Amino acid sequence: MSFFFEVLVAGLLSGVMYALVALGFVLIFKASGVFNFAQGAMVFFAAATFAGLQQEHHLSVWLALPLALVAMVVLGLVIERVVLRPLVNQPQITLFMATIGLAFFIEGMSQMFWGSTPRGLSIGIEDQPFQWVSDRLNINISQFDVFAAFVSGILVVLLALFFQRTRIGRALRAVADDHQAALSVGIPLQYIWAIVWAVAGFVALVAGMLWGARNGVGFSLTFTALKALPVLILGGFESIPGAIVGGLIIGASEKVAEVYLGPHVGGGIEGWFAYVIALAFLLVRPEGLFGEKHIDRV
Amino acid sequence: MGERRIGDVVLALERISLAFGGVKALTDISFDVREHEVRAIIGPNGAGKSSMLNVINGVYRPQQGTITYRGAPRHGMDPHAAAALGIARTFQNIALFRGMTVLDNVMTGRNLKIRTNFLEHAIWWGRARREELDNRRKVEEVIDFLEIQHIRKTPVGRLPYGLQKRVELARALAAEPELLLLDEPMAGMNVEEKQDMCRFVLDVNEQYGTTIVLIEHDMGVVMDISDRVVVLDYGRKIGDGTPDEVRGSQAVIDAYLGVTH
Amino acid sequence: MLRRTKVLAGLFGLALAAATGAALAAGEQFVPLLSYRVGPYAAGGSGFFGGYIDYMNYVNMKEGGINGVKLSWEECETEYNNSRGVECYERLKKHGGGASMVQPLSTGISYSLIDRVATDKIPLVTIGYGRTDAADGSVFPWVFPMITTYWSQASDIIKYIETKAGGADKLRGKKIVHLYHDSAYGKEPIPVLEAYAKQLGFELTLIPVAHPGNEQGAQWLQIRQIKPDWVILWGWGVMNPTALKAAAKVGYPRTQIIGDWWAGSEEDVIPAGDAAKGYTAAAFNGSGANLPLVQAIKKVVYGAGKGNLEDKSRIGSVYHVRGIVSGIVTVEAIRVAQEHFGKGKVMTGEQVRWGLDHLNLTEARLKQLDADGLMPPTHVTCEDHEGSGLARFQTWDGNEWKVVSGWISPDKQMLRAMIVESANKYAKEKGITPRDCSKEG
Amino acid sequence: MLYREAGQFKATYAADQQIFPIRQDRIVMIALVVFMFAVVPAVADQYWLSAVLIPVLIFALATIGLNILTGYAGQLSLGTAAFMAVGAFAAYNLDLRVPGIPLPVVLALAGVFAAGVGAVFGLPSLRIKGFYLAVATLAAQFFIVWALVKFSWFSNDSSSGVITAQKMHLFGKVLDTPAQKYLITLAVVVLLALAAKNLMRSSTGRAFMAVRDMDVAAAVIGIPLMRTKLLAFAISSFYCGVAGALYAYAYLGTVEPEGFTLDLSFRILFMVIIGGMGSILGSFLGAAFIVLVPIGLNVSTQWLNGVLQSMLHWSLPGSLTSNLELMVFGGLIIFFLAVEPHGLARLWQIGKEKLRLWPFPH
Repeated sequence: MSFFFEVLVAGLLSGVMYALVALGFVLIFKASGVFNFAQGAMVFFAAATFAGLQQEHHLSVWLALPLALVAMVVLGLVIERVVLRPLVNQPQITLFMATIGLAFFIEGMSQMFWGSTPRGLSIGIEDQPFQWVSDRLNINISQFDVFAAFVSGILVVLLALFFQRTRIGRALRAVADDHQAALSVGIPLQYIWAIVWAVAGFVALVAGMLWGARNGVGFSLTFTALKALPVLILGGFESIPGAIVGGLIIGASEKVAEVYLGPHVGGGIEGWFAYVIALAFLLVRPEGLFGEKHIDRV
Repeated sequence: MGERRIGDVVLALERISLAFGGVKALTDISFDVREHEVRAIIGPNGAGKSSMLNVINGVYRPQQGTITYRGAPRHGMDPHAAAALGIARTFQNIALFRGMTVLDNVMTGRNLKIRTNFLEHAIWWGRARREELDNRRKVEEVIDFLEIQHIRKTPVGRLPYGLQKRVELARALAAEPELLLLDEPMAGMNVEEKQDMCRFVLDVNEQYGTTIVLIEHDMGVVMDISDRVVVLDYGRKIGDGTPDEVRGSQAVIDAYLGVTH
Repeated sequence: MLRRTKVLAGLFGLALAAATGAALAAGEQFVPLLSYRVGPYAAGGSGFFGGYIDYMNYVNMKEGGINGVKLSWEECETEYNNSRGVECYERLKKHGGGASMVQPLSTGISYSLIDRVATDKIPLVTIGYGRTDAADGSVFPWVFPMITTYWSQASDIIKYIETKAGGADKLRGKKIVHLYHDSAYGKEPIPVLEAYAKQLGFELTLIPVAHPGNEQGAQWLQIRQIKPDWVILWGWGVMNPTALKAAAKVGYPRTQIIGDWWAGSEEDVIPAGDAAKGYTAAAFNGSGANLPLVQAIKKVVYGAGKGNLEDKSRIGSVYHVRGIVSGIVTVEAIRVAQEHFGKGKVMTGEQVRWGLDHLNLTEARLKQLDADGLMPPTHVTCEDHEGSGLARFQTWDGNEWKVVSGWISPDKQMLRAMIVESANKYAKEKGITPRDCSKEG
Repeated sequence: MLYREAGQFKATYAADQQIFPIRQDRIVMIALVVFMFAVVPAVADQYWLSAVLIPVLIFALATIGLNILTGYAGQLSLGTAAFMAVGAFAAYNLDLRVPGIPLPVVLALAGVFAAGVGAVFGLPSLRIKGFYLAVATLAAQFFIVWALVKFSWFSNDSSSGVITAQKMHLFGKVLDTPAQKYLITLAVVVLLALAAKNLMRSSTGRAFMAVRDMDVAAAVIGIPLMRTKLLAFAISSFYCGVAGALYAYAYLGTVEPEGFTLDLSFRILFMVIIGGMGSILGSFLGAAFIVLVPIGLNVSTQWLNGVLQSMLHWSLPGSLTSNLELMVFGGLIIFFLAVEPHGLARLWQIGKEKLRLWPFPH
């Protein structure tokens, strides 16, 4: 029983890591209806910049972090200006494909600036179990995972406050609801989009640092996007709480399935199992966990 | 003008109720439609007129009530079955296929008449080709009838509103329906366009004997062309009868003048 | 509908002609490089092809080529993608008077080239990867899975574990987990490991990790449950550091994890930080900037500003040396061919194949090349295109790889039987009549 | 003045319903097909045949497949590569396990298998739309590749899981030269492209487009949504399956399940978008663009390096050029989508309109 519990907890905690990446997708989709496949590449670029500044240019954390943040914000602004604005009013699929092109661009840029060799990244928290928990309960809970969960929690609260309390946040919600209406009451759409892309850059940096500290900083960080996609279907493309809850569900069920179901079918099912859960869920609720139901009016 | 004889009841709705979540759209509505007649549904905005049409051809499924079409009672329909039974319709907000030309849009109306399968279509020879050309001939008749020959190859998205409405009617007619549901066919048109549309509706009714159920706001039009009128208000039926009867009904006058209940 | 294609094709054709024209002078020995320097595997690709180019430069600069014949090469970016790899191969195979041999450093691409190289008469060399049963040179005359194959490696790993356990008989009743990348690559050693499990009586558990392997919580929890004595880590890319990190997370000792040689480079351990300390991996090549040949290359090539690695700290890294090994094999095969067909001449692909078929890199020869300890002695014959099978083991101490064993030889008898069986099955499927090696000169 | 349809009156509906109603188009098309069949194999060298034309044709076929689903029927899918894998592995097993089965039957059945699998994975489309559906098709992408790796029966218990395509036989003749492989590929692709064109101008195609443009209205005029969507998935997967089989047999020779990655699915989606959604012609243009542009970039950087080398005795480092190529490719895609979101097929249309007016500006 305690093993099951351990699997469950590990699953929930890795789910948090998925949710972190999913958050970036949600932000952009909510504000501009763009399914930004380049989010994974942004996570890679963010982490590579942070680690590169530290290791290549020997900057301290307190200098590297703000610089990386500035880089991400600038990147976000540039994307909005150069990629999104010329494509405004195009069908969603065109925008989606543009973001894949963008992903290629960022990947190439990242490896050009920071090289292709993966780096280690330490943020001062060891990825090791809490000793006293494992001694007493024989359950391993990683300090790092708990820290990551804590950071994600803070991030969600911050984003929620940002959306609920600030003027920009309210404008953003209005934009999310209806672009035309928002425009007509004088909300500057492009200004809002620029802010959202900058915030998404910030979220990518947080995700990149945590994932980078966990697995190393390298091209593989772009694959985190694939972990985030089932979370998105489950939670709904437009819901921040959905991303978190979806992440927890996907993380936990994926781990439980791999441990208990995997051995019976040959294992390695994690790659697709999350998608199948999400799919099964969608068949019951096509708009996702927290997504809004759209009624076709004729 | 040909002679049209109003026949027996083809469609009967009994005690239909429909709700979305907690919101009641239709409450306990019954009425019938006779063969070859022009039946109008009128009422203020939000009265539930479009919902009524959606119930008839199965886009919405009522929580209560039965629909009897040609003697066969059923609880709700599904849109495809309704189409197969010869019910065609147009929509309040034009529901054309915007990526296609006028011709292709109207050709989709013939879909139910297709007997060849996709493999034959891929080869485009023999039966499939003959059938396609036969359908094209039928469609051209409808196009001639509605006087839209000149825009045949134009993508519908580029057409003005009035013409789009006409194309939608053409698509419905291409199916050679027995019952035609028209949801505000003249909304947003100028007087001239309205006159044209009235003429088309009456011609359809007379030439093909098609039974027509029509939602319309313009009372003048309704009184001129319909045989009988149902009046809805807040999802309830408040009147039913010939145009003259309805015009005289106090309930109807109140509803239109906004008297509180 | 293809008119535009033709216009484009014409334009590219022009560009291609220009590129060819600007290429190489005659009388050089051409080596096409199907390299990859972008994408997930860029780290390995840039190190490997860097080493390959560095060695060829070294031979050109130090000796003026092979008996006076300079080496020339051209790179083509494959992105580790089969389709791109085939295009690169087809584009480069006739450049510079014809390709000497091709080494794509990608199992997928090498598979796609097996038929093509046979038609084009260009040898395909795959060191430490590629099709294992191609070691049977009678069925695969043009393919050289040289030095060591996946099956040899599996055997070597078990042999190493035997020595650590204190003898083959000590493995009875022990538990070994094969944690592998869930792909053709990771599945390849399973038959060998299963044969050993039966023979030696240990309990083998197979645990696959879905690509890319950046999440292994479930697998390591299973391992924690099983409490194996050893874990064989058959990983690729990000899967390796993630495994080491995850092992640390569940408290599994890294000293009991044995990686294969694609899990044994700096790129596999550095991202894992301290979690990688004590981890041991197989290797078919040495590493370290202090190796004599690496020193020589550093002086001659990098001293002249012609080094290929942009990041100088990677000189002498595992991938870089692996590239140097590929360079040695290329150069020595051409040298052997020249001795047979005429010194100072440019060799054709067919002649280079003869050279490969008769390549014998003895201990002494390696010493002459300053390459002792850099790769195991290798003797290729017509039947045996592997030529060695040796591997040794190295432990990561947090800064560099420390060699912890001598060259270990696989169970050649067992493997040979499996190779011949598999190759014969292939020959039957494809309708190939194996060549008679006793008649080859 | 050459490109005018003035004076070409259509007296019958049959004439009006032709694939190419304008005479000049017909002539050019027929000439092009004859050229591709008769002249190209004679003049093109092995590189052009086996490294450029064959893959362009095969990718064009897969693109037609995805275009039928996405461009015509409006269902977004990211599982194209997996359906190609089904085709490739089905062909291999048919050839292996059914002795003496003729090549055309192998190809057709490979397509049919893929169609079956595609229809199963198309089931969610009955309830799910848009990006939710796209992400759901990733389940197909990952599951199929996993299953092909996991169950070694599919690869005839090969220890590596890689399959080697058998030799192609047609009427007792072995097809193994690049020209022969090119011709068989061309024949299959031309035939299937024609069939796709026919399908899309018939009621099947109109039903697809109706479902794409407005599914409620389509249902109301009697188009069965479920049947139509599943048919779209099946036909689309059929094309992808045949393309996959050709990919293994006429192009690569050996394939591994991991060769059919998400990346390949994306690339084919690029071909659809760049070529033009809902256009068969665009499928060819898109495939050519996505295959040729990286080659062109690679060739031009090599050329640039050659020039730099001979003039300055210095060249760009390998990683720089590789990364630059990738960046330029990504940038080109964005640029292209911004400039002509309707794809190459639309550019072609515009070109024709211009040509029709030529030499007058309006």
